[in-house]
Amino acid sequence: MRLPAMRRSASVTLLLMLGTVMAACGSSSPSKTATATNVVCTAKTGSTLAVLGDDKHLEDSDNIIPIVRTSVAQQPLIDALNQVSAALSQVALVNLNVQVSDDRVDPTAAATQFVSAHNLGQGLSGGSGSITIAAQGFDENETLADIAADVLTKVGYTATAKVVGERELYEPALEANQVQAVMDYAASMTTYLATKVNSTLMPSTQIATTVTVLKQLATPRGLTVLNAAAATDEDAFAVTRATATAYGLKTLSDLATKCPGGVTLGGPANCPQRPECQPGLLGTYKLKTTFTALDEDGPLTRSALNSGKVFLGVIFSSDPDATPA
Amino acid sequence: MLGANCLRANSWVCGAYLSSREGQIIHFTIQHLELSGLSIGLGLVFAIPLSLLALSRRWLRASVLSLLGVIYTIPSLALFVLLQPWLGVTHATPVVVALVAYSQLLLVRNFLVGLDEVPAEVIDAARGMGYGPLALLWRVRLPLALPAIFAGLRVTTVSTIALLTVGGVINQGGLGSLLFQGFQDNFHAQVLVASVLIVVLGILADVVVVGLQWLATPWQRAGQA
Amino acid sequence: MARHPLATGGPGVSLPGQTISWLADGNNWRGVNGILDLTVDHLEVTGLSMLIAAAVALPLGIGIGHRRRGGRVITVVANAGRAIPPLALIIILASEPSFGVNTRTAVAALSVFAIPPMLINAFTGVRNVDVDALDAARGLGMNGPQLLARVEIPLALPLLATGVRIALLQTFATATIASFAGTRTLGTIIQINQATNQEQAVLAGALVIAIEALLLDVVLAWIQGAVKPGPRTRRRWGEGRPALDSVVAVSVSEAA
Amino acid sequence: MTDAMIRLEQVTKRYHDTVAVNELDLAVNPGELCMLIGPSGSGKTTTMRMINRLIEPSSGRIFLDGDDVTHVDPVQLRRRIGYVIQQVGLFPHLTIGDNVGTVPRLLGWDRARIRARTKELLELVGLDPDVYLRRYPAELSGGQRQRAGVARALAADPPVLLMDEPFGAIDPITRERLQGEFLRLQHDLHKTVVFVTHDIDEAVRLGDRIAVLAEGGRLEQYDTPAKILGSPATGFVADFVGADRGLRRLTVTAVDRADVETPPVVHVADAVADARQVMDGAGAKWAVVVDGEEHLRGWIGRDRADGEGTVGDRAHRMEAWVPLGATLKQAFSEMLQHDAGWVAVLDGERFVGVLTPESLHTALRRSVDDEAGVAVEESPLRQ
Repeated sequence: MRLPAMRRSASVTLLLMLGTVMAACGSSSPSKTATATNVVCTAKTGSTLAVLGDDKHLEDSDNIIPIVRTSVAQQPLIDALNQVSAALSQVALVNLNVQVSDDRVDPTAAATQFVSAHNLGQGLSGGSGSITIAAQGFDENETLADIAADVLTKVGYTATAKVVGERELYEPALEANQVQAVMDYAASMTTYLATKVNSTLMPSTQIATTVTVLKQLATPRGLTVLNAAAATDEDAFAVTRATATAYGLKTLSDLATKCPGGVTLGGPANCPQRPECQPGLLGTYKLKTTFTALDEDGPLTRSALNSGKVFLGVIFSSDPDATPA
Repeated sequence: MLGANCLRANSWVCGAYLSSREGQIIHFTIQHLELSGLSIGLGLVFAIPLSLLALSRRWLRASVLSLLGVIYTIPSLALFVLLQPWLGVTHATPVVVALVAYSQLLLVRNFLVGLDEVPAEVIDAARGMGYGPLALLWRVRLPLALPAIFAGLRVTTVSTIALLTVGGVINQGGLGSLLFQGFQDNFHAQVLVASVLIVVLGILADVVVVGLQWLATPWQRAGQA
Repeated sequence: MARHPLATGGPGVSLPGQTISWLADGNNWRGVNGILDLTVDHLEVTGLSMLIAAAVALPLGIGIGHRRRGGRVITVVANAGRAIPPLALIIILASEPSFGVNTRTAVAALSVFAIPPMLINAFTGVRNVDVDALDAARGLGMNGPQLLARVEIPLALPLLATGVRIALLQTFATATIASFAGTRTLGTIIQINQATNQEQAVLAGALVIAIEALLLDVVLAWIQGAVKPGPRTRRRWGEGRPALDSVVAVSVSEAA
Repeated sequence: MTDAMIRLEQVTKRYHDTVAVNELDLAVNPGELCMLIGPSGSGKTTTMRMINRLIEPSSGRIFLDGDDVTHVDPVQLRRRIGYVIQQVGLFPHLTIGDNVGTVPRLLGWDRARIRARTKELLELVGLDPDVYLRRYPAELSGGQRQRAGVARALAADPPVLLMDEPFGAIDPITRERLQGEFLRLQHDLHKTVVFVTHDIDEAVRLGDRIAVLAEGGRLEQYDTPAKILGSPATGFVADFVGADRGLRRLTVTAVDRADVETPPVVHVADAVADARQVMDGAGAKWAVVVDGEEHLRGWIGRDRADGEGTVGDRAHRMEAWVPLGATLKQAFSEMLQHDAGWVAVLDGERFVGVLTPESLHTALRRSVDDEAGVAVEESPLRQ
């Protein structure tokens, strides 16, 4: 039963929306396939991840290292944070991550348990004044900041941990005295400070060298670098287990040889600017990558990897889910 | 007991989450109430002079409403971000200022609609009996405009509480921050609890405003009785 | 203009200056994360969600309005529509593995929130049709469907158009937020650059979003004017803008 | 006439090119109910609203109780003048009690005095305070709301009352009752009232004097209802008062002793034969039957007066009667209602005389001729 009038007048409303969509689809959105000069690797979907070995040591020593403003670097603070570094073995760090990320333990609870387990802050006192410890927006760093806060509180400071965000946010805050300390990552901070002052200094695979270089860069900026911990948390590059078996990938070098045409890479937005991220893959491994900005080993990266939207994903080496390929 | 099984399984409904993160939940809920309460309060404080200004001139009324309409069109995230450089990143001022700006269209327009709907004969009778202009506004026109004003307040209250959530993506959104953090940590229970709390706050606030209206307008009650 | 405490921008050049230069920079418009490309994605997501929502909301609203009953349901939908924050549903769906982080999930969430404004205004539009006009039409011998097509819908068209307009603007805004849950929209400019504190890019993105929303509003206002039956009245700026949130119109009547 | 309660001197109201009221002179004496009547656009409402300065006069002067109020503070002025309008305008958000107490509260009376005055007024207008004091306007009927409106206007006991078609929106039956009650109220309170209406019957019934205004506020005639109806000063008034103004005359002319005829009167205890003799002597077909104290007991027709017996047991009951002072209109309606050839006129219980159609007609003409001083031949009734 035709409704002439209805079709005529109501069609204007539907046309309105159709028009919006037609205009949108009509234009050609650039296809997102990789360049096809030679063998093209396509990601296989899967829910478990496999970390490709850093055989050419692209990732330098990203050991956890407390960095504080020199203005607050009194002895009680230094001793307390150095105690924390001393207690942070790789196993201890991974265990912390398992508790917080998998068992969903509250970071503050996990921190207090860690501090008492290693009776940190024992025999130390004399701290005074308030200290804000900056934390990056992911579980591990929040937990480390909580641990530092606990210990400093034991030593007498009024210490609080505060989530600030990426290094581009908390490093200037550190210099501007909006925050006073951070549990940082040696190699990454070294590279960040080097690029910030256009210095040619570079972190190395040996933590000792990296620390000396870091001190050289940090001291002039009013920052004091304390002892590095044994635990490290570098960027790690992972593919789905299915992709790893499909292409027989064990290390990043395998990937470079198996997929000369290059692969899609997903990770934190600052990866293209960080030498140990996208540039490093090209420089050290000659691996071409087309980058999609996602997040810091978060839901966006994980789902992109699992759904095959990206071939290679940047995750944390200390991430409990990341088992070697 | 650390890490009960439903937490490890990351299931959506998980009582253990409530007990393990009680402090955090309470903290963000209070922050949500504070920020939205402040925004609504300030919204009212700004709406009254703005409405009186709009009342004073015919053309003013049209331009005030269309200006507020333009602000209302700007997507919330864009306005939050646009205000940050001027109002600071590390605290919630930009979000509150934006929410206050959004609330003005509904509050001012309902204020004016309310005043328009006051019956002409009531005003004529009042003036005829010796009400001066101020007394007329305060004791006759405002009370009779209350129903429409409350209607606007109800909508503003509920939508402000919901809109604050968007602040979560820039870490200034009360329960919105808990929600977004939950997403980033892929923590299902936290995401669900934060969402449900926001909706519950919205509904409770709506009930409170309806209660206030019930108290403030006895004649409406009587009319319906 | 107070310097941004955490800004890492170059010395001397003020933030607005940087923002303008970012906008003036051609290759921020082209390329995968360029403004043009993201605008297309943004409109695609918005348009699709609107289509789905309209297919549900308009017939339902008109139907209920025609039968004059079901006002209670509409009020509940209106209140729910306001109380539930769209970001919550987007994140819940994105976190649920069965949906996952993709455009399909975002469109599902966005269309859910596009329904209330259209449903409410369609219902109100049809229900508020002048009863005398209806009696007259019945008197002339029109049956149900003819009544609907020849009288109720044409007369309800202005409010219907308002509903579509509000829903479209609301969906456009919500789509911006969806970028933080992995959907490529204009919000992606903010999401990416905020993480790396590229403040001028974030501001530029916000500016583009705001301006596009306002442009969309102007276009919609014009279309809505065209749809309105009856004499063309010259409308001053803003005068023709009906209550942007005419859900209030329903709530005013609800409350009163 | 300096002792007028309200006096308008050359009062004019101009709206840029149109003249609503044109140099109007009007004086209302204390306690007088002055009706303002005229077609729409005659400026009657504008005139009234200039008295309490809701509309500012363009020129001319207004005196209230002798003071020139043309330029005093209008807000204070209005608190000395009661104000009632057609849609009442009760404050929906206040109880009836608070509504009535509005002006006293504005004048700063203390609470107890306001409460007492409010109760008194509600009773005065026939609204039981115990029931209506705490009610809201929405819970009252149209008539009740209008009573509350009048009570509110009288609250501060103002000397002057302005009423703008107060009963215009009320159904005829209730209006009739409200008009009656208002007349009774006015009888007790003797307020000076300016009452605007477009209903000539209402003007005639209520007004002590009627001001007929024509287009542009020109005062056509300002006189008693009887005069207005009996001898309209101009064609305009005649047309306005309406063709059946003669009929309306009836409503304003009271039955007077001089109008009645004296029919044969027999006593209830008389014998029928005597009654027969009296009627035949007077050549009348009927006679009125009274008792000892001259109280009317009925009437007896000549055809029923044959045979023996007392007049009492032959008399018919007398339905059609009116009290002295009633209007000719009531006499006529009694006559028509009982289809009686004549109507008895009683003074309290005592029988005075009867009115026949003939005597009613002469009574009507008499009232016109006396007032207008016009010779019988040219009296308008002839046309």
